[in-house]
Amino acid sequence: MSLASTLHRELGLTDDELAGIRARLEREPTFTELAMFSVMWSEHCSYKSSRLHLANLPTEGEHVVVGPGEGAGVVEVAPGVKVAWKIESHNHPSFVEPGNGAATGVGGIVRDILSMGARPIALMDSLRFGRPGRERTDYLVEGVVDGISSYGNAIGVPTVGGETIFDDCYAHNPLVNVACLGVVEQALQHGRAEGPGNVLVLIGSSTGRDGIGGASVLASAGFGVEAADKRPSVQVGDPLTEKLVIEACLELVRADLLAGFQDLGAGGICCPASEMTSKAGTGAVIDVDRVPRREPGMAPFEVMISESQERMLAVVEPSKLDPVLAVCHRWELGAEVIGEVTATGRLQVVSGGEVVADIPSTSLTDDAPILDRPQERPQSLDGFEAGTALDAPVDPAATFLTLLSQPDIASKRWVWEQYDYMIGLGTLQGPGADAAVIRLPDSAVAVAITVDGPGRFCRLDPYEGARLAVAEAARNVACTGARPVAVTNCLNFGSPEESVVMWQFTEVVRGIADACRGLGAPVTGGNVSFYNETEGRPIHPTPVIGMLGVLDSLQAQVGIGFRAEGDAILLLGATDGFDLGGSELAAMGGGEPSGRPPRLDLAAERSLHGLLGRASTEHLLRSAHDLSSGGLAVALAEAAFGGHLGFTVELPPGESWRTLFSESPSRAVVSCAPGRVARLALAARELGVPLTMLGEVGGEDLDFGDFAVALVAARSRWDSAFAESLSLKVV
Amino acid sequence: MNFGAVVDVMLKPGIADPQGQTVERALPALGYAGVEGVRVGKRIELTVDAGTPEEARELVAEMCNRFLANPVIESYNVTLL
Amino acid sequence: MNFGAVVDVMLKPGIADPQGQTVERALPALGYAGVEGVRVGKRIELTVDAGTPEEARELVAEMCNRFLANPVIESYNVTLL
Amino acid sequence: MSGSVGIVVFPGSNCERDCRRALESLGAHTTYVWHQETSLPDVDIVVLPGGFAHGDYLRTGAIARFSPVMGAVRDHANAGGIVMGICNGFQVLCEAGLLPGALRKNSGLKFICRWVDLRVDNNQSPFAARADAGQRLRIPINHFEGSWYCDPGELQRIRANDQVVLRYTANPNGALDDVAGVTNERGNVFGLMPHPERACEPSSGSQDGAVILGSMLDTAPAREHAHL
Ligand SMILES: Nc1ncnc2c1ncn2[C@@H]1O[C@H](COP(=O)(O)OP(=O)(O)O)[C@@H](O)[C@H]1O
Ligand SMILES: [Mg+2]
Repeated sequence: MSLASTLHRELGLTDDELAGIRARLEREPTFTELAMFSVMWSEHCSYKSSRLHLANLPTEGEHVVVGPGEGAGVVEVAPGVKVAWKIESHNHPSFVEPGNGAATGVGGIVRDILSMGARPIALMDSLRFGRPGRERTDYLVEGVVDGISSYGNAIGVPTVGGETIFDDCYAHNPLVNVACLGVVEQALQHGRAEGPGNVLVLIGSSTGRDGIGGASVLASAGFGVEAADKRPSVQVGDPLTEKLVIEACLELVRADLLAGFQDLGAGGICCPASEMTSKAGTGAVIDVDRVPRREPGMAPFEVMISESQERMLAVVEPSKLDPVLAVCHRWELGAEVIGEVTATGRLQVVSGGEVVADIPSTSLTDDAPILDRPQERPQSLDGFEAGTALDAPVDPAATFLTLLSQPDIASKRWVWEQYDYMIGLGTLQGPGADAAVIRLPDSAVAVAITVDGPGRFCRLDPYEGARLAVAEAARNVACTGARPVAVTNCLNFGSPEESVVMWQFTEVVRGIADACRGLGAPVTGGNVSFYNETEGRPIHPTPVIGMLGVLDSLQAQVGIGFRAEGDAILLLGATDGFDLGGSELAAMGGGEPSGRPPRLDLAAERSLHGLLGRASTEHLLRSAHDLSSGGLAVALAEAAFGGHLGFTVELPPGESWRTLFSESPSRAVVSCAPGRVARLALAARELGVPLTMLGEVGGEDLDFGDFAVALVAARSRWDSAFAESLSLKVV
Repeated sequence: MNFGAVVDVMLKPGIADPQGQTVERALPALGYAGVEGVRVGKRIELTVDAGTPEEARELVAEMCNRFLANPVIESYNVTLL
Repeated sequence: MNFGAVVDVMLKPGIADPQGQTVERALPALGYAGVEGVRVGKRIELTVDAGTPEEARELVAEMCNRFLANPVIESYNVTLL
Repeated sequence: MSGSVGIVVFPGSNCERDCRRALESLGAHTTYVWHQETSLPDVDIVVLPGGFAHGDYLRTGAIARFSPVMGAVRDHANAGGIVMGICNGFQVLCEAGLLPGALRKNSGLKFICRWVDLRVDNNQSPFAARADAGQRLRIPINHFEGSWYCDPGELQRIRANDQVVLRYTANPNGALDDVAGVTNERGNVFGLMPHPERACEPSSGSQDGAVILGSMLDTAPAREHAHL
């Protein structure tokens, strides 16, 4: 028996895949080759279970410069001004070692942005944990936030927003998704190895064993609570080197010294080497002995697939090699020629003068398996159609205050105060806003970004939940006065080998496609994270939508907080008092989510965005805040907290608690100077957006008519509840 | 009885230690040649109340496993004073 | 000749050590009574090239004075292995 | 033009761009000075910006203070030249012995990015001359190791000599005597944990940072700059 026939399974390859490898090589694979196939054909790198379905996403639009398939999507947000926008998951590493897992997650997405020739200028983190208050969960929360803080702050990229959601389905499988925005400084870069004779330069950290089979293998299988055993794959972040990599590489781009450029992440050197050559139809020879190591005795396969952090691979014309090395050395960074582009179409790995791997480049990338895995709608969903039976709260004031202190709703100041959200001087709206508003460096152009993923809705109805996710993200952007233009998405699911999970996945993709088409915001990139489960229990299907919007002028910008006493408060959009399935009010009772999620009317959503856009351009709005978790009650409270101003509202007659807590989509609460209400109402009528006068800004209370609570008391509950729910931090 | 204890927590061999590496790289510029293998870890001093030295040691080891060290990337060593 | 050395750097007595205090305060809730005087510092391991143990010790002590510890707030201790 | 400022850049500095933007908006001319330089260009003022010089590994500022440029910074200071260290720059200046004391971890053991209120306790200092005595300034902080400390005897001398220019009105990090910004004995070297460069534009909510940076620029002789 050959070596391979006993090994491939340990490396995560199936018997069929081994047969495919033999067919492509027309011989038995060497050990190094087998390792290279195992990372490149892993679920994480190859998207083998998802590719077929992702093809249904809309990817084209007037603003899109680069769609999915490159390091990051690129969007033209103003004439000649291009931004890169992308999200990635680092879920499994963050469970194994929260601080370094989250930190290296930040590092990874930042290098994706950098690979496009863009300067990273903003980060957002989308986090999910089990309910707080237990030692293990709180340890994860502290560690993940600390990891993002220590890495993001040190590399000088502000973390301008995010979301932090708690549900016990994530207790043993937290989600750490990080999005990054970058601005193309000079010229867009491409991950292509053109031009035989050009050299391959590895820039950044030395290579160790720390990342062998790290992200790719960790993210491509479920694991038990004993995940600590996966230790060899733990990577330690080095933000100093990352910062130097950013500055050196941007200088290389400015000086037009690069012919091709890609980051190293999952799959190590193997990944950019095979992707860049297969995209260009070229090949490469890599001499692994020339790769700087930090550990002795590493085998060629280890060097090829190690996922050591803070490295980039550049393709450089020989005449430009000296200047490239000089720039890197001035930034006190390692930079080493490790190989050369060839015309063979093969990726050849050499060590000690011997060829240890010789593989057609495309067989590692384009030829990776594509699976059409079985799907099955779970019958358990049938029961959810019925709707949610909720009783009227006995004491609505108490219910309201309890709602404000729920971990999902309470202020996340404890989280975002650990992040530098200001560096770069571009953060016009940071954490606490519906979407962050970022002014591009030395420019009058501003964009709005947000990440949203209502997992509970997706659990109840993945298609509808995904549509709601896109709509909520777009609405958050629209509330700042921006036009939603492009989506990046991170799809977090259980095992694709489960037919129910695969059904959830395809439903979610269908929902995203549908909503993105309907709202005119194409998908420019994303990431799929499968195998999010522990001991066979999958997480809620959790698509996280990263929405990018464009502001037509800095003056059109609107914030969430009330601004002046006496302003009118209005509700835009229609409320269905029975939209309580999967709501925060329903979840407050505990137990599994039930009921059906709200139904989204894309036309109504679009009209709302149109109205918000027009009203902000015409300066009709003093504030705008979308309605999401906790409905109108929470939105009004947050607008009051944001502006340190109370309010008095009168709700329509009937079951006012339903109006207060319903989570119908496509709504926003706005405030408006009294003299402008008529113009707003006219615009609303023209665009067909229902508008309801609610009341007035002012006073020291949150006065809902039926009940009132003091602003100060409610605010302090909301502000401190989250930190109080965590048990004490230890070291 | 009170026992003084010292816990040394270091990154496991094979786990990258950017801090140690950076210090090592900085040393020649400060005029120190020939310094190698720099690793930076934690030292924790404490006093525990226990019946016997064995019990004290066990108690501290348990605390290390639970929260003074992160067993995924760190190893620890307990010394009784 | 190569000498292994360990440098322990601790906050000076009298300087508040919030890290130690936090650990100490958290311990009872985690089920550890009777733990006191927790202090958290740094442990630095390195190898130096020197002619004699005395020289090695001196070299490391000098590095501590100049670089590895900050005399305003920290004290250090060198052990040759 | 109101002065020429050299902004020292260490590997891992990250506020140099923001400092340049703020200082230039106040009329200064700025030049970056890489830490490997052994001399300063022709500048009136030296600023050490915030960031994580050398990753803040080992201890904040511990490695940076040995950078070649620090010799020139020391000479500039010894000659009476104006030097300001912001956040990480403050930490570097303390490590280098150009400012008294040391910066410890925040008492809450968390990184803090937050707007804070400061009180100007010495408006005779060249770094706060534009302020009224006791004026409140609103400027953000952004640090993990910002809890200033020095030994009690030294604190007495510092107080007697009026070296504390800025104090927190609500101490966010456990700093001794609420110190947010302190000068050397001569008064020409200043370090502060808050980031004045983040509070200079109308869109940032407060422009109080310009009081500090503007005061500093006022010390420079008016001069015409050739455009570089
Ligand atoms: N992990 C986090 N990092 C940074 N900011 C966060 C994080 N979690 C929540 N926030 C901020 O807190 C605010 C409220 O979050 P959320 O309730 O999720 O908003 P929304 O319902 O509008 O999506 C937002 O401004 C968000 O950016
Ligand atoms: Mg919102």
